[in-house]
Amino acid sequence: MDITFSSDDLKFRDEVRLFFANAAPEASQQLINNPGTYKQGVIQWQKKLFAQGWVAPFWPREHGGAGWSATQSYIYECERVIAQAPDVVPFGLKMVGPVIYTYGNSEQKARFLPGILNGSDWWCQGYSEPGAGSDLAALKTRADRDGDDYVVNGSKIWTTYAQYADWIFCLVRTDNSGKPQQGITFLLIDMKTPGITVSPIPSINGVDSLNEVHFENVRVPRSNRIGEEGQGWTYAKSLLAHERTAIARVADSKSRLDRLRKFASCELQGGRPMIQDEEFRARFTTIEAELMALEYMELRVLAAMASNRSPGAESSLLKIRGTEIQQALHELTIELAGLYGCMIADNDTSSADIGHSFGDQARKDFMYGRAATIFGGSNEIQKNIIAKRVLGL
Amino acid sequence: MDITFSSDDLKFRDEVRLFFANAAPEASQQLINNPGTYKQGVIQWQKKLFAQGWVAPFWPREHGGAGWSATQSYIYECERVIAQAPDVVPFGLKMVGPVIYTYGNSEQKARFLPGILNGSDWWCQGYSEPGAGSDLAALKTRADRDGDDYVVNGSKIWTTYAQYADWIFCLVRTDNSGKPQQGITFLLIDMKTPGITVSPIPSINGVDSLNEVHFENVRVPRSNRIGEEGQGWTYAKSLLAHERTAIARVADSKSRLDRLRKFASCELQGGRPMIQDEEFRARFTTIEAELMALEYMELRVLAAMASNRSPGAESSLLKIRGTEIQQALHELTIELAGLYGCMIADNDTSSADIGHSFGDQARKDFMYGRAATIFGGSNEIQKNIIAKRVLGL
Amino acid sequence: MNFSLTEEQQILQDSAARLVGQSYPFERRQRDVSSATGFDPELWKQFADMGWLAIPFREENGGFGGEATELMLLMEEMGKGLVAVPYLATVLLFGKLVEAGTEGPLRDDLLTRLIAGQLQGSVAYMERQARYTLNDTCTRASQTPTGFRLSGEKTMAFNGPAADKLIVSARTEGGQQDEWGISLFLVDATAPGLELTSYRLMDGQRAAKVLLNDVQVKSGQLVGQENKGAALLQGVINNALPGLCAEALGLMTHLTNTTIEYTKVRKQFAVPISSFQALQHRMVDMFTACEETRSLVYRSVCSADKPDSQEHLRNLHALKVITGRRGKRVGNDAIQLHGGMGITDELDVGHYVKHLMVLNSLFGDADYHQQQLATLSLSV
Amino acid sequence: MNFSLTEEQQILQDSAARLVGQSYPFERRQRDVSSATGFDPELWKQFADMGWLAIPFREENGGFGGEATELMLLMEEMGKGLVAVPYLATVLLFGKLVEAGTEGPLRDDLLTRLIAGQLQGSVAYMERQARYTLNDTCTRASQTPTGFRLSGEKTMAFNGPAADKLIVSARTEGGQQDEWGISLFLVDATAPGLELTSYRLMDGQRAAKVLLNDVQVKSGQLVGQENKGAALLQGVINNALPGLCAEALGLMTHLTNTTIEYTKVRKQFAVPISSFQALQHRMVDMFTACEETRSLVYRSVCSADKPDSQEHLRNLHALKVITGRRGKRVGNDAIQLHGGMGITDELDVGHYVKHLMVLNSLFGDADYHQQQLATLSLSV
Repeated sequence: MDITFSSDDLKFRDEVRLFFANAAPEASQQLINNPGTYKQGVIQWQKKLFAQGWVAPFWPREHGGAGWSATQSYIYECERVIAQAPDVVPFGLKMVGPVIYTYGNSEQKARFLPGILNGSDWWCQGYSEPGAGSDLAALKTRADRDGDDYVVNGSKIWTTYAQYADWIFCLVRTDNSGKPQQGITFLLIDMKTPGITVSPIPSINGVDSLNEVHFENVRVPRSNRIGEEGQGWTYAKSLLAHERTAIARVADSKSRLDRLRKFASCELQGGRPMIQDEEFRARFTTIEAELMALEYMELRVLAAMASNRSPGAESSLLKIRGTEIQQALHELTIELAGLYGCMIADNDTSSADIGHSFGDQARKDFMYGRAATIFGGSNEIQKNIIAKRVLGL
Repeated sequence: MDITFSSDDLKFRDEVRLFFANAAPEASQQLINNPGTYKQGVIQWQKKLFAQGWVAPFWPREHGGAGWSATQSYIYECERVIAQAPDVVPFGLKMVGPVIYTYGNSEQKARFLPGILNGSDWWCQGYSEPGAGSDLAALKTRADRDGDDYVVNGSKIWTTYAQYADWIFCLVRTDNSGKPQQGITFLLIDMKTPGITVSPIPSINGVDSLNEVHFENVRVPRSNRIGEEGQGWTYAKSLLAHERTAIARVADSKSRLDRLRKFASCELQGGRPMIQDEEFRARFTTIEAELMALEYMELRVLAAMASNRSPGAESSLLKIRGTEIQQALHELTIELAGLYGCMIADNDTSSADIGHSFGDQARKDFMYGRAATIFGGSNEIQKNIIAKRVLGL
Repeated sequence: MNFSLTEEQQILQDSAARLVGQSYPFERRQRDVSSATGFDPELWKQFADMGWLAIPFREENGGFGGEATELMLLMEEMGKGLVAVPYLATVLLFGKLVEAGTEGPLRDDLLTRLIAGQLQGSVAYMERQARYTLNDTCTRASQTPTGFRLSGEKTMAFNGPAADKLIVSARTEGGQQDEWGISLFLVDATAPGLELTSYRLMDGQRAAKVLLNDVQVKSGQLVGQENKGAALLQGVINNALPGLCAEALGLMTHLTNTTIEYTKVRKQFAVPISSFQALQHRMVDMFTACEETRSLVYRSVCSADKPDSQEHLRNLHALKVITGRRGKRVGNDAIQLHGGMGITDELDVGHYVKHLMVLNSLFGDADYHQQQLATLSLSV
Repeated sequence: MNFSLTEEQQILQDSAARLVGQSYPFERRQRDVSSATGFDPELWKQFADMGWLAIPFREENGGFGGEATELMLLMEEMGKGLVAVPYLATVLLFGKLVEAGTEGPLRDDLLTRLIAGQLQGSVAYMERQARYTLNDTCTRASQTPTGFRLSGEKTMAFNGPAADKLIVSARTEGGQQDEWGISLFLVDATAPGLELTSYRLMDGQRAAKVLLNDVQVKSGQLVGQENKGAALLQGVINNALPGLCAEALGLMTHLTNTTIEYTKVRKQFAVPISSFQALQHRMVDMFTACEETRSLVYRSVCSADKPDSQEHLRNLHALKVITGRRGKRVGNDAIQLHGGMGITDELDVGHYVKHLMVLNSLFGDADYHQQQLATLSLSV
């Protein structure tokens, strides 16, 4: 039992460091931080990763994956945090990509995988529906066969960055006769198809990232169906575990914890930096210890995945603890900012005008971060899953 | 909205102080602290209260109650904490007494109330049964009519201090045909009746206070039945709210908090008293603030009861928060004692021999205190009650 | 012991509830906060007409002579309705400072206009480096032949953009952290050298950063005694805390009720989600949180007649601790139980939560007040 | 990165699990702890025969050369079975101090007997006023012509009543709180002037208060270097922590599993109580607590090859924090979910909880280690 790095691992680490030193991640990150240049920043960074061959570490080599070991992934993430480099956007690379290379036919692989890897296609996820929420299988969006096409009608909701998307991967209902999980089909839909409208959902952090996507008689060629008709639930489910693992965002939380430490060194109260405030120290170290545990929980899952064991219900555990820790971090950061966590910097006034460096961002993160325990299957649902599948209750 | 004391209230306070100054509560408390002299201490103290006319403040005057206002009860409890005087044992005075004067006939009142008041009869409660727990209505102990008697068979469990009891008040099943809540009858049973055996249940704090009481063909005269046959559930239920209110034990927790402060002034770490330890201070003040809230929650219930409104589901709230605060106090006290909270003082070695003043008692309190959230209807059951009756869920 | 209301108090509560319930739908509130000042002057006039602006002032000053109970009743209802008016800034802070720190015609004039709804005020006391400490003050007031000259920067003056007059704290003596040496000054919003940068807070209300570049004030503009401004300000803030927390309680109560109602109609897995025990228990916790907060609001109101007693100060700290902690949990749970809908801007839930967060960080958050409580309770 | 076991490690784990599962029913454990020493010498002999007493010692000292992983495996199984043996006191503390602090024939003799199961040891370091601080030491060791004379009082020497030999900490120099100046001495249990008061702990194990009245020791009885005993002792304790927490993890795992099984058979309101969602989620929390603790045990084991690194010390503190906090919750929930049965002495639940409480307060509780962690992580 050890996590000792081999000399190859150490060589890899040097390589990663060199890459980050040259790739100027901070430039992309700055674009990403600004809603107006968000998409540009994401794509810019993804293209650099793609050029390096590192855009999809977990994909099998034959599909363009990096073929990294669990240790290499861990090293990459550690270095990424140190370099404050962005993470990739998951919809293409972590969600639909694996579905396509696992269940898609060779034509689909050839058509879709390159665009996912090189960042030329932006994907979004069409699972949730108005009124269905975490009860995914209750979905109602209908796809009726008409010649070689499906005709899709219905709505998807909470679709992150649908406004930027070229493609959406959808679960649609092709049969109503059986159990809710049956009769669901997995379709890839071109967002430019007539009949698709996207309406933004203003959210409580003031940033528009969520949308409702409406389908009105949208024609989707049958060749865009993944696998068998009616088997979409199976394909999607096998991917949910990966999604949940990604949601834990350990590396991101480590990076936030570092920044929080720095903020607290500068934020004063009564002339004393808040890093010396005992209550702050207690809350900080509570999160720190929990995050240290989470990091190893993730490593254990990564090691299992590297041995080709699928992350099962452990991914639910990662999702629960990961999102709880994210929220604790958001909470402590906004509270560290004191009343400045309540301010809004906008077109008229920047943070600098108001005089506080991280309050506005802390507020946005806190508010949007409430979604972490709701989306991807609410944490309550994850607990149900663990109770049933792991504990046999 | 105020809790200002009137001049009568202030006079009453002086009276209470005088009483405590003369009644030597510490002598009774010392007897109570020692399992060997527990019963003696309880009775000694109760007789003093009885002589003063204060043994049953909430009883109606015509049955021997003190007829106090809510303010007077509050004053009494405040002064009791300051004087470190014992509370009365609830089974007779707070539980069966009110059932008897509310639902009993005049013969029963004449026969039982005096002994309850003056402490000559020790009562215990026969509600719970092996396997039933908080699901009280699932009780199986049977009472079959035979001439003028009931013949009782079955077992009661978790019967506190049954070993000392002269009488037990029991819920028994006289009819199996309807809903579980129906067909339950309320009986008063003389513990000396042939066929009753008491077996102690050793508990995790090392003190024997719990018992199982077995009934084998125990003959109980019909005249010992309270009210109607089959209506026992109604009588018992009306009293549960009072029991829960009592379980909150606000005054006792205030007194514990005071003692904890004193312990922490003397307990050192690295030469510094623990009262200066920031983590201790945070935990202490968290409990303190919650207890301050609980105290006013109780006052609000008392004020409602004084206006002859019955404490409804609010009593469940008091029970939940009261017992959680008790446990938090036990936990902080035993943890303040450090490793000394793990030691056992017994016949061979006293606390003084081992060298720590409150560790052994902290352990006993902590371990037995786990029962507070289980007995009297577990806190989970109380939450169900509030969800249903108050929130309409 | 008496937790019931007098007839007059009952009437006040009913009329406040009526305003909120009948003429203040959420859409109106949203429109109000999107205006330049963050509130509707018509509504403010209505407050004046109802006599609510007079509540906390003494009768000899044209006030209602109301005590803590009246304030509590009004503000709890304002919380329930998420009413956007600068009551705290203009009435409870600025107005009460004027009442306590000025006299004669100046006081009469200011309070008369304020109570009539014709004067908006703001108090500029916060500085960037101070966080929640009141004494940490760098802004300087240097003596001039006719008064003082103020220089410095204040970061978050509530209602600053709408204020006709501000009260500014500045140091006339002492070191940066000293309580002694802080003085308060009444400054006209149009005073030369005064520069306001206005911005929004997350709950829609407006605040201003205040730059003071050699702002000249006359000695008559001193509010309270020279050098003793910190104590005066602290007293006025303490006086406002029970009302502030009553407003928070109103918000929490609304969030709890709205969550209960939502779970009864929202279905998942073919049943209302209110039938899930884990969610039921969460809502019981929310309800309990409201009851605990209410108990401490009552407790502080009951001790408000002894404003300088240790007992009252303890009650205030405990109140801020519990309101802060429980408010946070109620807010988080309300969003969580509303699921995706909870994080939309469309529903009122997020807006209640944001106002609650602002109230809970005003004048020190739960952690801050817990340390103050420890200082009172656990001195060696 | 590798979290799997070697074949040898797998064998060790299997044999430990076999002992616990097959020949150590709860009734035997209860009988063992009620004996005078709190354990069964036969079982200790069995540990010796299995080679388990040799695990942490170097091969040149007759040990198994085992690393942190082996210790973790053994101790987790001991936890699962609530095995009552003085492994911590005799092997991990006394034995490891002997190995690190003595040499030559003395070390050979002591370790040979210890590994053979023929020597019981105890370390007397705690003093009444010290709480969890190791350095706070009043017991004095004054120089004599041939060695030292020890005087003072130690409060809680684990396994003291059964020990043949004790290692005692005493101050040869320095002030009461200083790290420098503490020395360790090997003392015979029968040494004149040594007086033991033996008592039980809540988990059934035995400890002793140790009075030292001018106990004479030769200079050859010094363990480690003079004045440097605190660092030596701290190192040995740190070395024991992953194993200690692995034992706690074993206890937590048993408590979680036994609670899950109980709720499946226990019926209320005509259904198994495992069907109640609120209880299901509580058990998920218990399971999560075990997984978090396991992750940090692994983490500390992985860094144990760099015992003095900041990283390893951080890992140890975090491990004690999480094991302490989560262990407490698992224990409380296990009792709560067993209902009335949970507070009886008859069920094993309470006994597991009590041993867990002892382990979690050994060498500093969660609060203590959290403050240590803060010192490492949040220096200004």
